[in-house]
Amino acid sequence: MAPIYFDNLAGTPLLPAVQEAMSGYLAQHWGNPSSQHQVGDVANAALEKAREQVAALIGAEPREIVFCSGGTESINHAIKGVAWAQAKKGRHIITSNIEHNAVLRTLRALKLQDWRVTSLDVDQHGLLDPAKVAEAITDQTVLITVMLANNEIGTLEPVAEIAQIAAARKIPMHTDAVAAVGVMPVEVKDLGVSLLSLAANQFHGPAGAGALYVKRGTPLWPLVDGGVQEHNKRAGSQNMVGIVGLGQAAELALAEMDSRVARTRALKDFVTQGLQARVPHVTINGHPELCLPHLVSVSVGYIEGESMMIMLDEEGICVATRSACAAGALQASHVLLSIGLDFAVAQGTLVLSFSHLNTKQEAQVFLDKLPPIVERLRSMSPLWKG
Amino acid sequence: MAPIYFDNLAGTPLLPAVQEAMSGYLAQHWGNPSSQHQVGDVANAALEKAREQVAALIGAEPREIVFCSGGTESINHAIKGVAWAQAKKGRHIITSNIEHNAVLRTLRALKLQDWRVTSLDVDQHGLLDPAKVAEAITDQTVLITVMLANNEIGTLEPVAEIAQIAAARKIPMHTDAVAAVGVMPVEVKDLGVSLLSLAANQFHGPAGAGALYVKRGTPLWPLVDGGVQEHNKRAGSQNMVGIVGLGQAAELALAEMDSRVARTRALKDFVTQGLQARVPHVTINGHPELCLPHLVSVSVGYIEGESMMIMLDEEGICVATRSACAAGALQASHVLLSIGLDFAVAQGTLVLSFSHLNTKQEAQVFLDKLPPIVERLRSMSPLWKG
Amino acid sequence: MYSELVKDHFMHPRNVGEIPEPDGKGEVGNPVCGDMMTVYIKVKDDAIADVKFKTFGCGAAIAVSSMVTEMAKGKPLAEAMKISNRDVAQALGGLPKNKLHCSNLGADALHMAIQDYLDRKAGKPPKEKNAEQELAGMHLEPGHAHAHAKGEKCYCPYCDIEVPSEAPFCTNCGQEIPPEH
Amino acid sequence: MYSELVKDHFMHPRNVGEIPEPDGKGEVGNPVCGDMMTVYIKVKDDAIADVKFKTFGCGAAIAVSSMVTEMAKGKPLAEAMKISNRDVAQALGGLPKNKLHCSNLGADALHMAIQDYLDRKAGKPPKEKNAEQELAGMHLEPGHAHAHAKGEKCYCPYCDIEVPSEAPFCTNCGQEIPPEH
Ligand SMILES: Cc1ncc(COP(=O)(O)O)c(C=O)c1O
Ligand SMILES: Cc1ncc(COP(=O)(O)O)c(C=O)c1O
Ligand code: FES
Ligand code: FES
Repeated sequence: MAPIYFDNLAGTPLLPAVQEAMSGYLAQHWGNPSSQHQVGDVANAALEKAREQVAALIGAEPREIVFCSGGTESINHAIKGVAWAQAKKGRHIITSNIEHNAVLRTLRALKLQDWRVTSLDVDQHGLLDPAKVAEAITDQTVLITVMLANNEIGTLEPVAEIAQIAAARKIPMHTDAVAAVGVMPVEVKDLGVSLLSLAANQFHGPAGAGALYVKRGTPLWPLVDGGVQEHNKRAGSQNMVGIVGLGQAAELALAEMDSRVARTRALKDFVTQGLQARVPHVTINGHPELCLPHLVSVSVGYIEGESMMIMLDEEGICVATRSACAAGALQASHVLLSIGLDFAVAQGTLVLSFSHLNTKQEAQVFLDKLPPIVERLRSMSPLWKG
Repeated sequence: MAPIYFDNLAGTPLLPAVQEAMSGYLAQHWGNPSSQHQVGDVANAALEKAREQVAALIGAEPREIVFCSGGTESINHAIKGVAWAQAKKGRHIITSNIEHNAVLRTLRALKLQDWRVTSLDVDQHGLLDPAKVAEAITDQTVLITVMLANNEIGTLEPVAEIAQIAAARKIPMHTDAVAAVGVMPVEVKDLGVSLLSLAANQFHGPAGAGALYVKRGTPLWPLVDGGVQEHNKRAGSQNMVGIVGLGQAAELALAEMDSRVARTRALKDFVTQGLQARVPHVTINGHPELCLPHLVSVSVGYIEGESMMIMLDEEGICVATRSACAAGALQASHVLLSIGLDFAVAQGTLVLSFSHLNTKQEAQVFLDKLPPIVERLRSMSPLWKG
Repeated sequence: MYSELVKDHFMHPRNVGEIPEPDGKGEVGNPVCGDMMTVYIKVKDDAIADVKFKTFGCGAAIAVSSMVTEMAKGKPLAEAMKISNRDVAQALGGLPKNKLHCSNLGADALHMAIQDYLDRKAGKPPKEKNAEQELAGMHLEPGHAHAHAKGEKCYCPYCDIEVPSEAPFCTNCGQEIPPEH
Repeated sequence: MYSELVKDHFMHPRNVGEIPEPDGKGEVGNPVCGDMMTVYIKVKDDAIADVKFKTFGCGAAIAVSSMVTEMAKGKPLAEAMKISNRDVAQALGGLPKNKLHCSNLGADALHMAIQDYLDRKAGKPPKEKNAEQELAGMHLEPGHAHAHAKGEKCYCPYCDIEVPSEAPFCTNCGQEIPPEH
């Protein structure tokens, strides 16, 4: 039996149309889009088509789309690229303390190279107050980076408001929108940011393909230097198969956005209510309204997340304890600690992320299978005095 | 009619087995290898299999292979990563002046951040003298990077000798082996380097998939910071479809190495002799013996390369004037100027790169079609006084 | 990720529970991950007559708890005292590299329970602090929780060079060492 | 990469050749790419009676040469003098962005040939240097060959901000500007 897959933040099943686009491409084409002969021309046409598809998804100009190897590279490029380009202007960066590791560790690397970073607190729902950002700005500030949607608790940050503050001070603003683009409507013009990161694997495209939106005029050095690809912004022969898949996935996500959001939001509500009704001592994390439509973060008191996850896996249900890229990590999530959870409660957290391919029936199976697992683990737990 | 493709340095046709591996993978799997559930396990198994396949191709340990988005990223990672990791030790790097743009521009970026770079001259065959490297070393030297095979003239550099000099001074040595790995036998143990870059698109794998070999104990910061993937060396969800293709292509290249080399070398000899016999005023560039088996660089006097290339393309023959990633560039190649060619002669250069899929018949067509094109262009050239 | 044997001990753990009036009790918390384990023993003729555990922790932690109690059961105290982390990991047929530290929990808790029994017998006052309290303040400085078992080698995840196990930064490349490497 | 019209002019260039004893001759070299072009004219009644070219250069350079000579043929000198680079590129239905500078070659060489004719008529000494010589030393400083046509805007390829066309570094981000951007 195919497993029930509720870990769409770690990667989404490729839609048949995306599979076909990719398989069809790789069966026929191998050319380098930079080559000036006919074999290159075909590749170049496919590249520019994908650029238009991705641009359309976020309301950008095709020229503002820089393809890269995924969300993490896109984020590294934005943050390091803007920092390096403006090193002479200043060495101060502002962020929130619930960012993804791709942001956190990029900033850590810059700190080791004498950049200063102000990381701002969020409230118990994970919301950052724009006024705090305004206060933190100094003459030295050269970048503000705040995520659009948190990938562990789903909270949507007030990026548009922060971008206005940034623009007023002429500071480039980047947003890690990896968890949001393709999952909910995102328009760069509405957000007003200079840079935005997205990844195909969040909306039924392949892993290892992503893009950085770069508004014209944004000071940015390459992260990957070399050839003249991607308007001199990102060197290296492009991952054409991945980019073709990204483009196709973007087109479908745009076309089906409303129905997908409706579907995942219904699953989210159903599961949230089910959990609260059936499992005692649970907390639903994140903002109740300003949140991703497809994510449920639930902390189950007195037990630990990984053991729940593995027992669910034995039942054929795939969920996550935190983002996959930190799955090897053992410490409690910095996001959950930041919103004020106890260490032990944080460790007992599951993250479910749905896609429009999931069904209510699958959600029902999950709601049936979880309670006995929780009971079993609680009976083993030294913290449980039930 | 399918075009005759002699531009395998820009990208190689995917072999049927590589296509099948990739299409087969993407039709069934989408999991994130970092996920700890069953869907992730399948991806992880595929990832580690590919790691073994790539390690085998260059005689490395699987743990020493770091997957990334291609040759350019691999090179950027090696150079910037080693430089950053040792910034406190020194800020001097040694290289040759015929490196690929991925090396040149990475070093240019470091120069803008106060690294010093010594770029060494090569002789008329493109060979770097190891003694010059030894002389250039200072207390501040933290990296030596010299390519294994030049991608414009095919010359093989004495990397093993240079690596010995580097090792004696405890300086990490990197080699850009992108043009060599999968095309001719390469063994990291024989070379003795600390870091080596390779890319799948050079040996019938997909573009956008590559690897960095990192010997244990090499000081190296990530280029792309974030999650704990690739042993903390390269963050971001892996391009699984590309990596599966890279692994399959590596396995085939290793298995068929001898016959492939024999085949491309025969084509190279045939074309070289044919050119010299049929076209007056041509120069074959690069070292006569120490060279890639599959590359011919020919400078055709008095005319310009792009116009030749386009006229050949009209006849269904794809060749390059220089590496694809610089195809938009207009200036004469720095490699050809470095080996002492005149500006105008350098501009009249074609690079042919064969694969074992090419035939002698195709080579014959090329040798028949080129002479009238050369004549036509010479008749238009103000330099031609014939 | 886990071997079949580990999974079996995790899915069907042996000796789960409490012993109401134990002869010895050991409570440990793992500073790397915040996991916790309590071991209870009954002693008869200087041997472990009965042993039970309760664990809040990952799959490996539960499997380790199950295995270490199985290994200790019936053993003379002196022998049980010699069961090492490595023995437990080996008996489980190995653990993933990033889960090796989980085996610390098991042996440590067992040894502490035996020591508790010996202390009580010798009339020493019982230990005050328990694992839960010990761990309470821990997350305040996650950057410093870089802990390894004694004798375990520690390599910088960035440059792969051996570093002192308590170093927050790699002595070679200067990179901050993440606690969970 | 090139449009059909460009390709047609490239594959079947009009007016290729030399005029043995021309009334005017213009030779230009393009400092960006090292391409060269010579234009020969015959003048009759202050109009271009015949025009021929020879070009060492890329596909665009050859197409531009063909087009500019076609445009000039038969035109009064004053009008031919007004043919601009932009006119040539437009007549070709556009050129790829990185090939826009190629259109400089055509108009410049034509204007130079007309000027040469006017100078000779006025009895001025002919120009000494030819394009080949002009270009000879050029590759010695490739870093400084960052040239744009007059009035053409130049954007930093890294940060996309307008920079003075002779800047070797971007005034905004400090990145070195590659000559071929
Ligand atoms: C010698 C050399 N280095 C680096 C590269 C860049 O590789 P990629 O385009 O895969 O990033 C190439 C590409 O052909 C190459 O030949
Ligand atoms: C918010 C956020 N940022 C960044 C990433 C990293 O993206 P990738 O793994 O594609 O590099 C993720 C991945 O899930 C994410 O959710
Ligand atoms: S005991 Fe902490 S992760 Fe296993
Ligand atoms: S004229 Fe120089 S590239 Fe066209």
